[in-house]
Amino acid sequence: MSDDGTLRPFGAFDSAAPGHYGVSPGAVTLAEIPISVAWNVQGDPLHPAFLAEAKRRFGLALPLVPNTTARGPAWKALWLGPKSWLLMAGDETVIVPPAGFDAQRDALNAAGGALFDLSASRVAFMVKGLRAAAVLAKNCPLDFHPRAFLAGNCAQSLLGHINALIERPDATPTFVVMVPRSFAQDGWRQLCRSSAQYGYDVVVPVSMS
Amino acid sequence: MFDNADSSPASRPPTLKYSIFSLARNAASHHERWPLAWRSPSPKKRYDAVIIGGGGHGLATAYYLARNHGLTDIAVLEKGWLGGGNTGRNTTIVRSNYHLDANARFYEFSLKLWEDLSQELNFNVMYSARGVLNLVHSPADMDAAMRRGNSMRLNGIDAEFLTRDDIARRIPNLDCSIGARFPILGGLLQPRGGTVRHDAVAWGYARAADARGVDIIQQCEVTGIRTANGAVTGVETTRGAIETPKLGIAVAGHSSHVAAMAGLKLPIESHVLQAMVSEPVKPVLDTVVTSGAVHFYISQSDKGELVMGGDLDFYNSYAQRGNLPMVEHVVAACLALFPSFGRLKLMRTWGGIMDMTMDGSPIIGKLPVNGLYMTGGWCYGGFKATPASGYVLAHTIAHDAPHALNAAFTLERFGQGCTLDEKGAGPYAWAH
Amino acid sequence: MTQRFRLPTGGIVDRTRPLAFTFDGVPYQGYGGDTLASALLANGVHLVGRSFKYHRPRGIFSAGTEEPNALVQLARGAHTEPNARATTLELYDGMTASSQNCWPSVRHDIGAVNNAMSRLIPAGFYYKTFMWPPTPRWWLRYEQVIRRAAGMGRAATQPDPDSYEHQYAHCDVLVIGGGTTGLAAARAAALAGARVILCEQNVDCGAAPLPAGTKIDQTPASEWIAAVASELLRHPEVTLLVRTTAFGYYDGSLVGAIERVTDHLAAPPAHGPRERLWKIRATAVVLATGAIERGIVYANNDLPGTLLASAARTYVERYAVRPGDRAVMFTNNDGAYADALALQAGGVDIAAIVDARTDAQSSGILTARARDAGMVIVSAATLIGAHGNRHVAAVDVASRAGVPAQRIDCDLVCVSGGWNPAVHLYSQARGKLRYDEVLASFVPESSPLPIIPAGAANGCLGLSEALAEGHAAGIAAARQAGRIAALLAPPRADPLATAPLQPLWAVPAARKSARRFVDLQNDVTVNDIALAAREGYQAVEHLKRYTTLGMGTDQGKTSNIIGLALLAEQLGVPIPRVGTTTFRPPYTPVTLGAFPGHESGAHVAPTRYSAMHAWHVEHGARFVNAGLWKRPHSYPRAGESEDDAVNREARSVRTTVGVVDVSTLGKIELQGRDVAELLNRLYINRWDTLAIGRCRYGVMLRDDGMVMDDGTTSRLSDTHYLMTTTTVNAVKVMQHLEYLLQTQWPELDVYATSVTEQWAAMALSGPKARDVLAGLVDIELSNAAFPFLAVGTCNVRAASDDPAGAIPARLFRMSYSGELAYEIHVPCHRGLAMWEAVLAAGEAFGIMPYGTEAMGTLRIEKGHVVIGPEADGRTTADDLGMGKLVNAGKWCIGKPLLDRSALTAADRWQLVGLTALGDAPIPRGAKIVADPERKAPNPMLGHVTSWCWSPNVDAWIALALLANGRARHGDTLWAVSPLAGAKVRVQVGPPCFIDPDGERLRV
Amino acid sequence: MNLFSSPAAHANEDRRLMLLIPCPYCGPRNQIEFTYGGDATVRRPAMKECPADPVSAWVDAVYVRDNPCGPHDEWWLHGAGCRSWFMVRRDTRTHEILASARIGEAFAGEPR
Repeated sequence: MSDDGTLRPFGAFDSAAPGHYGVSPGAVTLAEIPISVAWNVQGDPLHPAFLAEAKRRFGLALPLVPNTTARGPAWKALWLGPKSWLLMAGDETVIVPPAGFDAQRDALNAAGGALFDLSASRVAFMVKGLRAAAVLAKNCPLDFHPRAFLAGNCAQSLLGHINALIERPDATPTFVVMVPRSFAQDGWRQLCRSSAQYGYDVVVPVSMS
Repeated sequence: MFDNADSSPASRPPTLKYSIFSLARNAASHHERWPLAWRSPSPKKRYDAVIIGGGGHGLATAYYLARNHGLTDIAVLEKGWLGGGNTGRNTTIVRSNYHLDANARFYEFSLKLWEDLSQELNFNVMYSARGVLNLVHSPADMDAAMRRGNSMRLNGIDAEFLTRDDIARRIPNLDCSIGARFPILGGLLQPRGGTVRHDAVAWGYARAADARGVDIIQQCEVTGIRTANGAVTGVETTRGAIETPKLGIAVAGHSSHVAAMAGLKLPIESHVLQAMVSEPVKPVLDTVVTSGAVHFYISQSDKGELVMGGDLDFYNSYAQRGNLPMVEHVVAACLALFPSFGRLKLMRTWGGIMDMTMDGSPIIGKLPVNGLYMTGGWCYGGFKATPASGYVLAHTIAHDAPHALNAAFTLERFGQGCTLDEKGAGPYAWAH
Repeated sequence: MTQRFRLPTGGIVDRTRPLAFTFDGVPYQGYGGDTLASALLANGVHLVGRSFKYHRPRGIFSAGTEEPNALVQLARGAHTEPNARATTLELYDGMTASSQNCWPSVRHDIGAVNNAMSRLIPAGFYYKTFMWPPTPRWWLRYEQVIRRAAGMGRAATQPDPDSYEHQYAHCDVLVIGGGTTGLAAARAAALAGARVILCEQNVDCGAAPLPAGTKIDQTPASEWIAAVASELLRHPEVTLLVRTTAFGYYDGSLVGAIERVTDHLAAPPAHGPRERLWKIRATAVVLATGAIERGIVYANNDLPGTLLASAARTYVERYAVRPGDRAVMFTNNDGAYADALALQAGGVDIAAIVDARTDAQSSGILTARARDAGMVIVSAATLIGAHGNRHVAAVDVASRAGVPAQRIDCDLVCVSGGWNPAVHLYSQARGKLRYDEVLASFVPESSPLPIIPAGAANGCLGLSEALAEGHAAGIAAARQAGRIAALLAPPRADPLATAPLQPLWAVPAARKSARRFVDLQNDVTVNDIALAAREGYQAVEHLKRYTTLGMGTDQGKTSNIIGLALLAEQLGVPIPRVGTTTFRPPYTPVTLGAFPGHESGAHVAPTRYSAMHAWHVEHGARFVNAGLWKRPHSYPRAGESEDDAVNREARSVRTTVGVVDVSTLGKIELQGRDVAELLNRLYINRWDTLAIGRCRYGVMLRDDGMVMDDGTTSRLSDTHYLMTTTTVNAVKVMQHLEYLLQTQWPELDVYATSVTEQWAAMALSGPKARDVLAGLVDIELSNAAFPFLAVGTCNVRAASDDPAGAIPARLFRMSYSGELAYEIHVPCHRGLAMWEAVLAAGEAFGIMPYGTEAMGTLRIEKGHVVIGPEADGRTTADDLGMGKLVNAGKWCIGKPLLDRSALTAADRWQLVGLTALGDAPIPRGAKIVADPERKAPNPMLGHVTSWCWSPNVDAWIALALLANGRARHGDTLWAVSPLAGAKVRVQVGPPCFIDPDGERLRV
Repeated sequence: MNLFSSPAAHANEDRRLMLLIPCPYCGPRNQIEFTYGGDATVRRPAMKECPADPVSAWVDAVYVRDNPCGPHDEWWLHGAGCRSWFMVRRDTRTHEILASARIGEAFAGEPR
């Protein structure tokens, strides 16, 4: 039920304030990334009707290769599971009134699929810089080697004890880490602690689009 | 509750009584005159009863068959070496702080046997009644602990409730601050709970059983169970076939495996449970401390090592090896409770195979084949049960009927719906 | 104090960087590059501690991780570390260390009386005594004494101030060990294009000594090592880790390694961890861990001044320290000759080389070199005993023929009994070991896993052969990962002709009372092993456990094999028949703090916060853990007790209105054509009759028929439902659903997702709830328009200054408190706005927030069960008085097993209400009995599950499970708590104390 | 048609890697991402079917286990990943994972 594109603060606390932390100079940049719309589309890719409906609705073909993403003019789709995707408004100006959601949901239900609004469910953090991969690898078992985690890939795993959805938007050493909102403070704490030895800068929320 | 056999005069002591005097005498002869603690006979063709499993439970069963029921034509068959299974792999804790009547009474009987066992066996098993403390971390924990403690007291078992201040005084290096992630609100103490030297239990029972004429046969693996028209007739082993009308299975960890030789399926899964010790340090912990909230238990051995354990590795396993994540979990729990242990070092880790039943309570008694009996399904709780388990299984074998204390631990309870689910965790082996 | 034994030149020590340190309070000086052990030896200090059992003086024995003796207490206060190995501790300026296990001092130790009594306390003596007087109390007393005597160092008493971290790493090839073999392997693998990690436990690669003048690829070995190391350091796909010990090989080819990041620094940098735990996932592992030298056992072989031969030489060559002035070498192999030459070059006078082999047997090049260097070689002889008080002063040497012993004065004995390949990780990787007669040691045979042993770790002691093995292993490992090596010649070194070793484990003692130590740390002697065998402790594990052989912090690295050999001798069987003990992780002890890493202390588990958490904090809430969540327990006002606050909050809900944060409830959305069918199968009650815009309470069972969870489910559209679960079961229920949908009922058209994180939720309850809400929402709330159990969406007016404007909400008319109540769900990021809007609108009606405790009081008054206290995993729906809900017309999970005899018995414990007769509170965790005075065992009829003071009933009330309880309404029984010494008479009644007909929630 | 890569691929490439669990969708992942689901050979009586003795049929399904010492077919949930339940064949003596398979598919090398 995304009614607005404003930033959803995950509960500000000291080290989330913009500034430099840890040893100098900063080799890592951390920031929160506002999520405006995040919808969970589910359906069986073996049913063409569902795929077609999704394409009509969101202007992109849902990625069928595990742990990959796809971009359309307005939306980006992240593979979450064999029958599940996360659709995010790649552009914050997209305003989708509640009624809009219901209509989309009904249409997808009619096509044998499902649509759930998870816009407020996750908080996203950007981890950028030469040490970004090392920072994530301290508490996440995924392989962040550029040959293993390609630009445009996404993966769900753990950051310490908490679930994390990690995306690598482009070829630069930048990762987007999405954690459940109620765990956001713990996720942020881990990123800060892991970055401290390299030094890190917290910058005001930025958009990844 | 005791067999009437107990009222008979003290039984024949083992050859060469152990004492400070015999120790002194032998010192003079450079300890070159000590006899074997037990013989290593070759198996006979037939025994009145055969026990599979030379761990604490099997050896205790043989001992009590001889001591309480006058059966001495008995063999204990061990595929490896005595006490090589969970007897030598556990965290040595003994306690009877149970909530359900059947469990509470059984484990309390066991604790009573522990109290006299060193003298009974003339082998110091080092029963150390240093107290077992269950920490309480939340109001809900508090209710459950009080409920359990009250059940214990009404069942005649010692239990005390300690406040946070009592605990802070008693165990200074425990983090009793209110700011802790799982703050300690109090604890349920069983003063008579404690630890026992695990290897000594196997050795002590072996020596005492041997002294009463029991044949203890190591390196003898059972490969088959012989039955004829619904009754046991004997076993096949790597050292030949052995006839017997009564066969006891005491192989916790491998119960399913052995029961399958008699065509039986059990409500049991085998899982690996890890234990670990730190380097030895001077005394820092005088009580056994356990915490349900973080699934952790710890005590300090007489040698000075901190002995720790936690949860299962959560997948069926017969491999006596654990994995790193559970070690991390156990140590994390340890340091959350004892922040000052952070600079100590982990010295050794190992795994044991648990018989996990579907309700967390053991199976002791007759199996649906005449002359076949088992003690198993011990989940985490087998070591502390050793004396009582042997005692009641011996009774069950001798009388072909259960003792009052194991009447509830039947195989049939699952079908009848009278499971003994102490934790209420449900029919999931790894949940108990 | 000057460094009397420091050599003027050579070694890796930096003489321009003097470091001050103290040992046992005495100030000393060492150099950069020293270990504590080398610095102590440089100052002539050998005596560093007392042995575990007999408190015998012990000195530095080795130069590495195998050290059994030189364990010290490091630093002070919160930073103190017991059992630190002096032989691997890098010296830093200001280091303070002290000896352990002695009092008052290491030179004069009271505990040494044990040594005098040693005849009385052989292996396992404690199993044979301390049994009188025959009561457990007495053993406790003996134990106190034993415990104080045992143990080694002392633990800190304050929390560890340092931090630790983890690092996951992935590679094609992991090379463990940075000696010449490991370097060759890493280089070969890297050149094949593999991602390589090399971990070396020392501060630099190639630390192990090589014969003087050794060349690799025509360049001096040291230069070759440096060149390859820096080549690897520069390689983008190679990670070279020093000060990093691989300690365990775990399932999934996961290797655990510990990196010591700051321990060698006097002033560690801020923000850095003390240690880093590496979790390395490698496609293939090359095991180049080298070999560990072992000694030979003889009388008084534990005197300070006794070192492993290779260690003595390491101190000379690597640290430029003379471990003594006059040395006797005792060997059964060629290695000691190279060591002797090195010692001599370092200015140590070699009094004699005692070789157990005959001249014919010791015909290697090194022997010749020693002879050329003018050394006295006594062959076919053994060292039968050492003499000295706290330090070796002389040794007796006898040729085997039994001619009278010859006494040789010396202050240093260097022993070499052969080499044990470091196969620990190989064995952990399920690798089989084979006894090698030539090496007289266990060597790798085969492993089902991708682990390739090379060099000394593989029993290959010659440099040229080891280099070739390492090179080949590197290529083979890279190939495992699909990397094909270009043709590349292996590094070459000139082979060295050596003569084979002559196995010798222990030299027979002249006197029976002679003390010959196998395990130096645990004081296990040859006689102890004989005793164990004599008494029947003949399995290797029995031997270990009975004598404690190899159970020390060194894990028997230098002693195990000797113990095995002596046991085999006793039993008269070949060594392989005795077998070896299992090697368990860790290879060397690992700091506990490293295992939790960032998840230590308060972060041992993550904490979940609701969107309104900040508000709760500001308004003085007391919190309680609910699963991982922090929930407000109550909101005590200034000077108000928690109990008073709870009563106030509970009363306000019944009289006016209150609001509670219920965001933690599990929420699962379901969509699809078959949702109703799914719900029918999950819940005991019926769902195909639920209309759009309505909700319903449901109970789900486990497979065994016991109550698993409860909650409400709402129908939001034709195909869209919202299910709620209890806070603690949210994850469990979601998994349960996914399991059933994916594995059992794939035919159902249902999609599910957890939306717990999406919605902030609050319950507004009390007679004034409608009035409060009416002013906030844009829909009609009359009973007609929005009756009990109605569900709808609406917009809530937010604070006028809220830029985001109106708050879209889901509105539910359901009640847990038993009052007129609404549940409001809004997107999580608007939760706080919603909460504040409701409180603002409620102000006029005296609204107040209430916590979980008041919520508990309210639900107890209504007899609503909770998963945990009432539904404790042993109760059926019927036990809880919800038998009627079980729909006869349909199947559901758990229903079939409800027909088991014991679940329908008359004496089931059933839910009842209890009211205390009198003012005494019902005690916590009370049990219910008929006669509180009856002696134990006192039969229990049931127990109290939840209880409270009810400000609305004005009495202590409780819910309880009572045997045949429904038939006992009206009875009076006792609620007793022996723990609290309390007993209260209670009257049994139905489990509902307020508004049994539920009129209030329909007003 | 199968839109995804074959599970057989995972089974082979991770033969040796034991508790590096091969999710049939995400490929080999660390054990900590997964949740164990127990014996996958247990057959729960179909909902509609009413066996002669439903109680004993369910008692067998809920309580009784083969508990083999050797290859064991079991359920795992990639809970921290794609939330798929799938089957793994694992040797309980060594923890070695022999194969993994999606629901409705046979283990690698076996006929459907």
